[in-house]
Amino acid sequence: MSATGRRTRLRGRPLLHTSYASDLALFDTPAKRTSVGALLVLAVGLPFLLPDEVLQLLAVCCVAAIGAVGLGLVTGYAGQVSLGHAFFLAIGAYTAAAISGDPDGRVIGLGVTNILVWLPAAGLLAGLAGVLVAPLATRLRGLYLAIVTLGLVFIGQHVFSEWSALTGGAGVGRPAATLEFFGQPLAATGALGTRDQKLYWLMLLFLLVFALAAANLARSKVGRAFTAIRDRDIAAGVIGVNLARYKTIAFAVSSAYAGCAGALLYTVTGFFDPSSFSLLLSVQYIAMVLIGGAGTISGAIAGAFFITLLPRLTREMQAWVPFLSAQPNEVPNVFQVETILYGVLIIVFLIFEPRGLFGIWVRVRNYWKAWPFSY
Amino acid sequence: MTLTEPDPGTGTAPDRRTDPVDTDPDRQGDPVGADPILRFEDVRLHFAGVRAIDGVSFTVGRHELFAIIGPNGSGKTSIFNVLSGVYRPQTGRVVFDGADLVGRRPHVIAALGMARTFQNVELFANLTVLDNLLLGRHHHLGYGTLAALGWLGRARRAEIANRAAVEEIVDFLELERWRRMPVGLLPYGVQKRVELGRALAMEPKLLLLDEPVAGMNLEETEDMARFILDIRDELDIPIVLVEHDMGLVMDLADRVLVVDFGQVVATGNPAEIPHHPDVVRAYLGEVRPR
Amino acid sequence: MTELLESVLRGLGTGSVYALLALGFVIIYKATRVISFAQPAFMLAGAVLVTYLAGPVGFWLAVPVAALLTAGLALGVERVAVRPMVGRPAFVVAIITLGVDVAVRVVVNGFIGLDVRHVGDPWGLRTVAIPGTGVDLQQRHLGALLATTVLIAALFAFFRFTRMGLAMRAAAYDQEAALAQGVSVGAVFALAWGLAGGLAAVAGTFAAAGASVDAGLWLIALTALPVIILGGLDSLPGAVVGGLAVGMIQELAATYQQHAPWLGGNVSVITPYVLMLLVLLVRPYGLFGTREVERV
Amino acid sequence: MLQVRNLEVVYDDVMLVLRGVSLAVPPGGIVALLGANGAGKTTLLRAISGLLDVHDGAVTKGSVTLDGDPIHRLRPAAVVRRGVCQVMEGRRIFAELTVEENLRIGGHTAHRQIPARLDHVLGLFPVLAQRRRHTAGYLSGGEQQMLAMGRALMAEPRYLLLDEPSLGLAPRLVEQVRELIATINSGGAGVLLVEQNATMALSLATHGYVLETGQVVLDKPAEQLLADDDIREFYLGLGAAAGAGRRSFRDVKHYRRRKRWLS
Amino acid sequence: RGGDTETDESGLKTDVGVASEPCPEAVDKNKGCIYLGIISDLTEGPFRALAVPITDAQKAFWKRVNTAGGIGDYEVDVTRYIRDNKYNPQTHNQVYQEMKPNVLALAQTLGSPTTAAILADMKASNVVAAPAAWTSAYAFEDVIIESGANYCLESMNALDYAKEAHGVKSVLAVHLAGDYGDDAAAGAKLAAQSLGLTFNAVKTDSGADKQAGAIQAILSGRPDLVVLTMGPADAASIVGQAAARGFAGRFIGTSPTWNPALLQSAAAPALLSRYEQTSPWDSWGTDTPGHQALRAALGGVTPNDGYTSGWVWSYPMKAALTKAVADGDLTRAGLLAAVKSLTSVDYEGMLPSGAGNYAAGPNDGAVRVSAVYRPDRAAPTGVSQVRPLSAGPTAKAYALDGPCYAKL
Ligand SMILES: Nc1ncnc2c1ncn2[C@@H]1O[C@H](COP(=O)(O)OP(=O)(O)OP(=O)(O)O)[C@@H](O)[C@H]1O
Ligand SMILES: Nc1ncnc2c1ncn2[C@@H]1O[C@H](COP(=O)(O)OP(=O)(O)OP(=O)(O)O)[C@@H](O)[C@H]1O
Ligand SMILES: CC(C)C[C@H](N)C(=O)O
Ligand SMILES: [Mg+2]
Ligand SMILES: [Mg+2]
Repeated sequence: MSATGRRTRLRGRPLLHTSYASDLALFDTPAKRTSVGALLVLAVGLPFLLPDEVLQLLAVCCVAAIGAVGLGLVTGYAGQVSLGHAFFLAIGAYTAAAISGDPDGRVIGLGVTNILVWLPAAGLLAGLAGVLVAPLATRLRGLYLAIVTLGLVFIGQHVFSEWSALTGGAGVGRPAATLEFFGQPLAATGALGTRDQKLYWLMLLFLLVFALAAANLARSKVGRAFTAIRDRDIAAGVIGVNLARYKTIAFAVSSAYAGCAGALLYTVTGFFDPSSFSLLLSVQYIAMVLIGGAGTISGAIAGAFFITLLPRLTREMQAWVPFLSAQPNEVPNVFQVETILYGVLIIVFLIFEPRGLFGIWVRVRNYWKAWPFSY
Repeated sequence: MTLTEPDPGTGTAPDRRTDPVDTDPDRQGDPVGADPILRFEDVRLHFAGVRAIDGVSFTVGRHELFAIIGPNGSGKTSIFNVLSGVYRPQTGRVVFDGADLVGRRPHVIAALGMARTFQNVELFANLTVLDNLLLGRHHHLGYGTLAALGWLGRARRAEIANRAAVEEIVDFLELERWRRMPVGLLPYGVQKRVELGRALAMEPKLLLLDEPVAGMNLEETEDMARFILDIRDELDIPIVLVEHDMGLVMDLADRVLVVDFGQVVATGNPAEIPHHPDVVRAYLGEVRPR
Repeated sequence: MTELLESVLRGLGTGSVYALLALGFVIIYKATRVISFAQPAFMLAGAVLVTYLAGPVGFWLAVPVAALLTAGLALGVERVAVRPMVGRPAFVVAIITLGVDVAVRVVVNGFIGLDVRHVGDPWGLRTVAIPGTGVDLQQRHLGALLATTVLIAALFAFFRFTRMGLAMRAAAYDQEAALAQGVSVGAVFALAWGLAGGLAAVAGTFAAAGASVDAGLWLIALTALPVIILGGLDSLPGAVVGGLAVGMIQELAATYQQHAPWLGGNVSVITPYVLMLLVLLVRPYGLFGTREVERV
Repeated sequence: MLQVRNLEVVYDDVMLVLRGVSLAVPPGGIVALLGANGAGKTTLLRAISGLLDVHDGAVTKGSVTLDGDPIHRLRPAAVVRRGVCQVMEGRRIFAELTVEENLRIGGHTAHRQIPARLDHVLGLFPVLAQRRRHTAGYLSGGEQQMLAMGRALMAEPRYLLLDEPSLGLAPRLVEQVRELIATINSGGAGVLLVEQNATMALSLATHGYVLETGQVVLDKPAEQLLADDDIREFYLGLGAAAGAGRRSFRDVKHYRRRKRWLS
Repeated sequence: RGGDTETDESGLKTDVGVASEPCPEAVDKNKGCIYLGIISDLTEGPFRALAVPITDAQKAFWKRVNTAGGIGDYEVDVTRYIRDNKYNPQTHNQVYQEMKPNVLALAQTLGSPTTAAILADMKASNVVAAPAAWTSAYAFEDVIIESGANYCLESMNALDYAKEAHGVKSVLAVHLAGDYGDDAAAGAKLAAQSLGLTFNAVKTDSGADKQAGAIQAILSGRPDLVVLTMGPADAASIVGQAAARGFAGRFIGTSPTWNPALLQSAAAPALLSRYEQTSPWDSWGTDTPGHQALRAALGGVTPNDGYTSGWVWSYPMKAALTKAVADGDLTRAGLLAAVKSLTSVDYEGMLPSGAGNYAAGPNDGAVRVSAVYRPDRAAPTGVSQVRPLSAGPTAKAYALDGPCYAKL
């Protein structure tokens, strides 16, 4: 964020901006800055409050959020509905795993374990794949594009499960990339903390970097061009937005995000198999973007946390629904309810708050702004 | 009044004020001049079975306010669509400031300096007035995607400079009150004005206005008339105006082109056009201009 | 030659299942501009209902009853989960239908229980020989083809000769404008979902005939997605042609894939998607789809 | 008699847009409703035709009655069946359907009479007859407006609600629309005409209302409105003095007299 | 962060997953509780028809153990931490992480790819697990206490049997991908080599719409024997279709390929006439003390060999826990040490004596016997025995020197 211009801000007049720079700042009011700051402190401090197992899950949330932010750029901002996110996640995951993999293992590995090599490579390769897909987006609209990108997932799954030299094959899988930085493991239990604590901090850091970059993009001319294409593409062209170019940029950036997310995602569990990159995964990412509130970065992040934590929550709910059987052979049992809840919560959410988690936030905020004069 | 700030994004924004305004040829005498901004030459545009434009030719001078009128479906909007690259005509030439436009894509034409408004408001309804105007300046921002991701010096400076440029337009069109409102929530008349602002933000060499006062009440129409005159007189941007409000056309235009069934019916100055028998028959009917 | 003919006929058999499913997708799309990802669940539900009903009432009665019940289920789902979303972005509604799919399938899976179930069809794996050709045709494929033909004829007549067809399309393009013309958009939606549910049930039955009903049956319904894109999202003839074409090409791919082992086993699973991509490169609105009108 | 009594409409549970509007359209009469953009004219029409739901709007007070029966709680289809038909602002034709299909939809509630009415409407609009099998979305703006009106006529309404029918029409067509409204009206249908083009509207109407920010501020027979100073200045663009001619847009001042009814 | 070693009154060392409070469903409220986790395929995955009875049987098994006095001063709970993996490695890992702080070991980890996703962590944290899978790689993992002949050895036995009984000369292995299918196919390949049969393999995927390629391969290759390694529905569709289209050879399915419901399918005639099934242990109706106890503990259920399997897989865990308590160390490390020192497990006759020798190393400890069954409508689980548990010459001679699947 900009430092210049902020000093010129007059105290006590939060909405008065005396320079365009401060007006353009990401967090342009003291209230926003305070709350974001507080949230950050809390996020960084969590490892001292939560058990490792939860931290691991939160690390997954952070990575998923990177992927969701990426999808949010192409789908939420640029309006190009993509069901192909799983495909790009896969490209990133396999690029990273192959580069950092053990050269003598069961599957392809180049043995370059430095994250500085495999993470950018994963982003780059996935981004390139996005560029290749982009021409489709310039020809197709709406649901046609959605189903065609879905086709990518199916074709990708076929290729990945056949190409066992790279992927280990369906039902086998391979180890994920190694979290190493110039030979130093980035997450290993040691004096400074457990593996999961470090993992969480690391992923949180990545999330912050990626989210910040996305927020920058969104407020730049690129982000505006995305929105223009989404809302009215003909008019966008007439005022000077190169449609083909910006759709390509949208897919490239989004896929690069997906690639990085894919590369990091499985380092948490250390293992993945080609069946992971299914329709379901794509759908989960779309759900993250929609539930969070399409067209906002923070919404995508919130959605990612929600969807990733949801199975965990529904499992916890087993305890609160006493009349249900925990016997898998009885109907209805908790395991069925867990899955049903997953579906139902998505439905309920979208029906009652179509603007997503972000919409809820806006409502709450507006309520307090208007208080005590609500309505 | 200056609309152009030195553009930090490109540094090479074409400056149309190199054209000295003082050497303006007498408007009544030769409105087109030796070097017209636009030549539309024998353009034909057919859709399966419909001849939207059927051999239309005209030229627009560098300081002209040129109006096109004609019955509904006579091809006025289609002419605009050809000009801005939305439609590609089957035959004919369109020369704009020395460049042939046929076959160029809309964003390329926009970068050449052609700006337009639309018959049905085509604003980005979810964006604020400021964002809509900033979008008009899209091709004046020269930084790339990577710079945008980092919001590094270049991108930041370019954005700040463009904000300043946009504020000029806000002032000019008296949009202060609505700057931060999503345009979808604004009254129709204001939306039309924002759309005009977006076109102005492009710093065009030629402005195309498609029915700028349709659906407006008298008051809003008067405001719009004022802005159109100011653009022409103060900013010295030539304008092509399509409008059904005869009062407005006759009061403002330097020359009027009348089309019907995609063909030219008549060209002339506002004083003579309303009395042209073909125009009366095809277009005006028995009503007198209001 | 026999091999070729036999695989084409098999392809038409599975293709007609796809066609029925695709018709359901297209009908819902035409009425609501939404792709209903709940179709797979309805297909499974229909097939499971048949497995329960075939015993007591016999296969021939079980199918129409199951189709009706599934149509009822679809109506209910529409009313509860989709109707409140009228006017919201199509994609959000699509995701809702995904949620419905997940939830309904879990319930239906509960009824499948642990064993595989059977629809009790009269054909099994028996074949009929086409006289003079040496070509064997499986009875179930013949049955599917006939049933599909009858249903499609009935549907087309319905859309052709009733004003409901037009009302459906109008409602799809502009719900408010349709309302203003006196079209009951709710009824249109309900009808579309009901029809689609019924078709899915029949499709499910034929997909399971000669095989079995298990939780994985729904995956077949996904093949209808490339089919509808291929045919054109809003084209009923497109759904039929696309379905048959995809069925045939899939079966041909399976028959001749051994000549291209490098493509991996089961290329037939992805041929619909490859075919879809190829067709779309040439025709962005599928074979028969309507071009979206865009004017400024 | 189509009657609106003390109507209040709220959007999104919060935005009060109509604040007690009353108005009456006698059978066979033409009533003009004037008012600035955003005054609530369209909202009023929606309240009558039952389309508020679609916009998250609701009638919170007052009533709309047709020959004494309340209709503001009915579904749009029921309202149409009772003979009240709205031509929406912005044409809203079905772009992907053909001209004829658009017209057929208009006859949805009375499908047996469709063939006869189709002939009737195509007779009224020869342009549409020519373009019968064309895709409606590619018609020009004026052609689409005719289609929208023709579509409403397919239901043979007793009351026709027209929302800015002259919007974007060429002068000759405005004149045609004017005549058309007169023809429709002479066929017995009552017309509620929402217009920005006050000249046209008042030349047709027997009675006029002026709506400002959700309230009726003027309510007079048409001749009296034509003579009203404010109407002359703000709606007709004429000099305040009776008989004064039209002022030129070149001469518009940058300051304005305040409207009397707002002060 | 959990896992601190404690010592109870009797001097037993414990760390994770062992509580001095009684189990939630304790038989004897005075005893402590050992928590074991179960991760299984309970709702959506391809093996749920097997997984649910497996899980049920395990619950019954441990209930019987508790009723019989538990393990030392403890009872065993396997009901509190049951989680669904949906046969998805990521989910498997997640629920594993979730239950890990609360359980001593895993009474069940179902599936090969899923278990592979947690194996590294299990090894790092000394978490012992009974698998629900028969991959040959488990012989090489100390933390996994497998039972019965692995897929590889089982298909060797299948080929030995087929050559002897039917005189087959050519074999086609149709198998799912992965450590499960590949392992069986590799066994078939090794056996074919040593028996001098022609061999081919074709990979297939799970799903009714995904068998076309396999069927075509059978029809064009026309082998004497097809060895099937996949889920029951897939097997039925392959057998039925191939027969309907004129294939006349025989089929043998390896372990979890059978399901009694297949006898109602359209493929039933083909199955009855030319399908056989191998199995690492005897089916539900067999007369051994173990089988009797199984039937007694699960009175009233529809017989299914998923129950049998769940039951058999539990014995080694019981033996290991007993041993660890006897050694005075019920920590995770203690349990692992107990496993490593186990030389035999009492399977109550369900497996031959000597089975469960984890101390002996992969090759010497491997169980090599399989039984052969054929479909039979009269039998409780739809199959009746053709050949009792025995090891064929190939399996006997084979030196298990690494996971078989690597040799496909
Ligand atoms: N994309 C298109 N496809 C087919 N026909 C088209 C298309 N665009 C325009 N037309 C046809 O071309 C003719 C001219 O249309 P155009 O929109 O240019 O008229 P216009 O003069 O702007 O009318 P109006 O004053 O009503 O806006 C019309 O008949 C219209 O139907
Ligand atoms: N769906 C809606 N939700 C919220 N507010 C609305 C909605 N529709 C209209 N409004 C608001 O209600 C007010 C009246 O709108 P309405 O469309 O009825 O005005 P109008 O007189 O028809 O204007 P115009 O001349 O522009 O058509 C406006 O301020 C508008 O912003
Ligand atoms: C018992 C079965 C569910 C195990 C499965 N076949 C696997 O190895 O993955
Ligand atoms: Mg036009
Ligand atoms: Mg209005």
